[in-house]
Amino acid sequence: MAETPTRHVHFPGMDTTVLGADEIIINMGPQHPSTHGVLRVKLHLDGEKVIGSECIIGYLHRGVEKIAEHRSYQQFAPYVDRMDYVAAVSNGLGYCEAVEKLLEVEVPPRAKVVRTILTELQRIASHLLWLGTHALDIGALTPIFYCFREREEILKIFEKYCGARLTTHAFRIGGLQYEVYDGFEEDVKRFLADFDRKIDEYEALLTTNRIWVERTKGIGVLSAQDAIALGVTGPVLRASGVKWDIRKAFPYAAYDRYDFEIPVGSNGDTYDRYLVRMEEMRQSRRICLQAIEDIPSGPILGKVGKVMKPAPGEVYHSIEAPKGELGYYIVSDGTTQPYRVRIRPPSFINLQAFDTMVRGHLVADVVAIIGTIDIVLGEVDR
Amino acid sequence: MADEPTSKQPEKRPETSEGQPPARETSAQKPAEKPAGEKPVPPKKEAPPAWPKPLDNEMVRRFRQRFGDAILDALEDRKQAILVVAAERLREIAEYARDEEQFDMLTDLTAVDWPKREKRFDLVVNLYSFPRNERLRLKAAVGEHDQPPSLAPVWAAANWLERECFDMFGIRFEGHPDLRRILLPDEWVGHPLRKDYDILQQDTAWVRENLGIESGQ
Amino acid sequence: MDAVVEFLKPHLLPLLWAVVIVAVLPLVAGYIVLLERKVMADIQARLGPMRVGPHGLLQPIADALKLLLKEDIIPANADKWIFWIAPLISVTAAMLALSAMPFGPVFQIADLNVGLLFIVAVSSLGIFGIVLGGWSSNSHYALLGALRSAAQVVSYEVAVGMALVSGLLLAGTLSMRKMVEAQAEQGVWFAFLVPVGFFIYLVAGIAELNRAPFDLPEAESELVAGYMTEYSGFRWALYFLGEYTAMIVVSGIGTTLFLGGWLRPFPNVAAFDFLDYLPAVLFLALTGYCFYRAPKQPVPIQKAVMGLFGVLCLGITAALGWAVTLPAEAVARAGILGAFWFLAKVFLFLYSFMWFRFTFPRYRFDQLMRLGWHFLIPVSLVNVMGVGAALVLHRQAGWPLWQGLVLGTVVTLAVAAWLILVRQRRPVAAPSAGGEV
Amino acid sequence: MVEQFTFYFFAALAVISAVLVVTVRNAVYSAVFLITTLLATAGIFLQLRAEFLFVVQIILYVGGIMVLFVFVVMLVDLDVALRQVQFNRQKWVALLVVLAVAGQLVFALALGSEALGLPAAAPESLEPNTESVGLRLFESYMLPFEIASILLLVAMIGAVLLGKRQKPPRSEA
Amino acid sequence: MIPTSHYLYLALALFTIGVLGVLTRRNVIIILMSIELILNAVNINLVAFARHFGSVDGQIFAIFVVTAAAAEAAIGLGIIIAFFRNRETVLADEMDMLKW
Repeated sequence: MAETPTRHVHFPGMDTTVLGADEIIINMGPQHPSTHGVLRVKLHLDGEKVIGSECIIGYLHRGVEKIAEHRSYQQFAPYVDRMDYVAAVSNGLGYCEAVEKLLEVEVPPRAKVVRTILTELQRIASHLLWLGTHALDIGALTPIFYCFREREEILKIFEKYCGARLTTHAFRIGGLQYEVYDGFEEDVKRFLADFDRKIDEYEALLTTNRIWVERTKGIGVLSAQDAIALGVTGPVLRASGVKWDIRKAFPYAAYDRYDFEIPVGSNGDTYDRYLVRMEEMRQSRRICLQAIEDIPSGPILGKVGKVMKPAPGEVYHSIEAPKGELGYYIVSDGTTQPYRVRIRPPSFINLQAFDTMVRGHLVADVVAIIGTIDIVLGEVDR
Repeated sequence: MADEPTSKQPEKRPETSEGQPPARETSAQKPAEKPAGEKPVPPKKEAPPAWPKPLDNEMVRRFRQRFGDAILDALEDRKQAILVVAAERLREIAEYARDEEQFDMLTDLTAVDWPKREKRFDLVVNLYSFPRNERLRLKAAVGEHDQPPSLAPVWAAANWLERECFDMFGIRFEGHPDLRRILLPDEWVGHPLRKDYDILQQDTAWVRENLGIESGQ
Repeated sequence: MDAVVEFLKPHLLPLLWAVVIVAVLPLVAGYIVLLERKVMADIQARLGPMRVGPHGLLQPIADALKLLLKEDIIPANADKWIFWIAPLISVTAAMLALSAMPFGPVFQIADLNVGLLFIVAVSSLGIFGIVLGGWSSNSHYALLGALRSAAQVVSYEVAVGMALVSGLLLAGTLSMRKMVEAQAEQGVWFAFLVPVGFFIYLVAGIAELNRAPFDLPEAESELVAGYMTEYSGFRWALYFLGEYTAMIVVSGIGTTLFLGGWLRPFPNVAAFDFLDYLPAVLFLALTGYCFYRAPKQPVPIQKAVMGLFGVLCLGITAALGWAVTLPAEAVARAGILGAFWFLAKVFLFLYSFMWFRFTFPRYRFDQLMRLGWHFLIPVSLVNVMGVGAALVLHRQAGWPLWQGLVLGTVVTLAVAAWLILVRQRRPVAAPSAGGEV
Repeated sequence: MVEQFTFYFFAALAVISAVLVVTVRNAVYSAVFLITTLLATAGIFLQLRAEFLFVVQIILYVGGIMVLFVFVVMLVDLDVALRQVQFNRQKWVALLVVLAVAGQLVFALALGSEALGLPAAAPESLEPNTESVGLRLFESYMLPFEIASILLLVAMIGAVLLGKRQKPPRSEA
Repeated sequence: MIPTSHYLYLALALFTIGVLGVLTRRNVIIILMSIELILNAVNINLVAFARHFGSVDGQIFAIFVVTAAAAEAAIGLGIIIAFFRNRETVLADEMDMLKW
């Protein structure tokens, strides 16, 4: 009969009719301890089951792309550090390389190797932060402190190198800003020497832990097909079984010199993403170990003028940031200021897969899934 | 057959006002360093390798053969392939690129504003092919009131990217399932990444309204 | 008037104990919080509170002061009366449960002959505090937390009850005091006779306490703070007090029924009599440490506080030492040493609660329910049947008790293993990921 | 003296909160007052030296049944329900009838209590504690006990079935 | 000592209030609660008589009454939930259809 109470709820892209009495809408964030910043998620719940979601973003929007049009190429470089602020070095690398490509300058090998080392350390730091917070979201209170202990070592290396810990602005267009400090190699080697054991420590707490496995296996499954359609990149894509890493596909910096594996998952669930990132840390360590043994000597800055006026044209360059493909699309009009800088933020695009991943799961899985995508809102919102 | 489109190419280029020096617009805030002239920049730097080179390879030929006039131009810039296509047929071309040419991932979708042109926006679509390990950029000129077809049915990834594009440039995509602002609040006025959107004006307006004083900027 | 005096006379000592408990409990709870933070810090490779007092020893007092002075906020749309009364229900229920808890042969307010049932019954009232608090806050987070909590506590109560029954069958009484006496007679703690029952009690007890890894009602990453999301200041502190008191209650039940209550290890073996001196020696060492560290504290007031703690420890040492010198049948000796052992065992429980909390991730709600209903309850049922069968065999057929119990335990473990295997073979509940998109 | 005080205190508490149960507007308040009544009754059981029943009353009634009630009240809680009329149309008739019945019962009690010897104080000596209840329960009342357990089982299955949601939302209702 | 009749008067009062609740309230949940009140009154009687006659049987009956109350509450609340899901009401006089 007509009395069945129904309500129409609007989801992005679909209209669903649900029984009114069963549905509640819950608003997670923007002030919520596990939305990793100011993400706001509107969840449509049936009991505790998620039947739809909508991410509301933009709370951290600063108009980075607009700012770029009003700054010279060099001036804009520090701004990119503020996007993915837990992986500032990677942001800087992407931007510098994109501008170098636009300028068509060659970076000296020494600079390339140092860049590689720092970027890989940054990847480790970013993954450590991810691991700590992700585990915390799932209720393991301890790993975050272990992770921060190691991350601190990396940040100290950054601090010694360029004076900044978080928003480092470590590179300069054309090469490096600073020569490495005395003892850089030793510091990095010391860190890498027992980092392997430290990863074992984290894994001992989590990998075979029954509760961890139950909480992550089969949660937030993203098939390879969906992942590609949604443009997902980085560890999330690899955990779905697509063996694709820009460091191998379009080698940049000095990655073509080193041996490393691309870890791939098979189920595309939260557990696989966890395993992929853990393995990535080991591979990063491997890259660093190879690189630190053999830093070529020579200049650290290529031939770039004080005033950069790239020839008119456009370039797209992307790197494998810790979160995925970080791309810069820069249009030059021949002046010292970019005509347009478009940043392809991996977090933003990966976050779009959230809705696909979360449907049918429980509220408790929502935080696991937000955590597993590894977003940084500074980058999502720019 | 394959030659025909190639021969057309030079004629087409000027029409689309392809984008580099000639069409360089000046936004209000930076009058100082715009050369503004027709082609003053390339000669200044001693003969830069005039980058947008015409591109002609197997793939471009296949595209031309399939879509004929809709492929307005094929270029290469910094060794990156660019296809300039007609906006109306963008979705068809995208579908073809995905299904036949194996460009299975939409990497990025954005726009560039050229206010002086007849069709002020360049829609820029970056594609990537896993099997071929190749990138391809599709560009389509879109007028201010044009409604280019949405790519969301082709790649799910286009959903948010097009919303962002709408948010920042005000380009309305036809057939998009949920075209709303994404980064800015719904009640925002204007589209910030347009060249005529002045940040100072925005700022002073906000300060006047919310703080009741004149902004010092 | 005379009647009142007459009535009070036999109740004077219990009344005194009650006053002691009510007065001291908040302080004890505060220091358990400090202990928890220190244990957490130790597990997490850091120091924990170090600022207020030497090694943060005054932190609980500072926290209490801060919470007392905070504004008492009641949300505008909250149901004022219930919001106001809910934390009180929590605390009252937990404290009431302590009234039948034997902190030693002497230190017990009342030895009811339904003691254990009374404690379980009264502490089960505590969930009204949670449920009503969550409802009255008028917030989704709080309501969801409260509903989760209610469901969780009600379902784990069954497992707790069954685990307790397995111990009760051996003790043959509901009186807390007689349970300990039964263990003294048997010469062995019931934890060793019914290990499965003890284990289930431990797990289900943690679940009943809403503590990690079962702390879903207040899972901070999902439901902010669950039912106490809208609470702050003193009312929040009352919830906390209730929670920590409930921890003591659960530990106390476990200690009494499974770990021999106030009995020292090997109570009937004369060779272990030296253990009677252990408490005094332990506290002497603590005293020494305090006095040794006191001059090294940076600030005069910290020196004083550290010294004060030293004196406190010295006092306890003196009491324990004096107790040991008394003749074996003296009430004070049994009372003081018994209280030490009881509290030591309670702290063992508390430590293990903390240890679990900082080691395990959190269960998801359906997994928690599945664990309770599909694993703990069946296993505990089988366990109770095993213990019952062992007792029948013992009484009717003259089997030695331990043989029957070992057999029962083996059967129970086999059932548990079978349940685990069945659960593993079933696909992990992956609720149709994204199927409807 | 103490005995009297306990009884009258709990009796008054029970009656007052019982009145509130049926008069209060909000179902959650009703539940809270019902809990109070039940606890007061438990106190009276204790005063009657029925310790086991006292505990049963708290565990089962308060800790079990009432939790269920509160749970359902919260699930079903409708702001709409609060604003609706709480009493039905026959309330005055009902009140009259109930008062009449109550009057009759009081009358009967007052008349009959003498004959039954009810005013006499109950014997002090009854020592019914858990053991005697348990023994009696499992000896003389074994069959009713088993029947009761089956009743509970049936109730449990019934409740599960009722609480289960029918998958397809029925179009014709 | 308290005469047994006082317990009976108390039980009578609770019973009367319970009946009143059943007859006058519209909210089914409160009606169920009133029924619990009635059962409770019965229990008081049973226990009082148990004491009066110095036998445990009354208490045993009270236990059975509690059992029955538990069963009744489970089923009753189950019905209310099911009904509420379909009708979004808990008012007794709106439950006037013999099917749903």
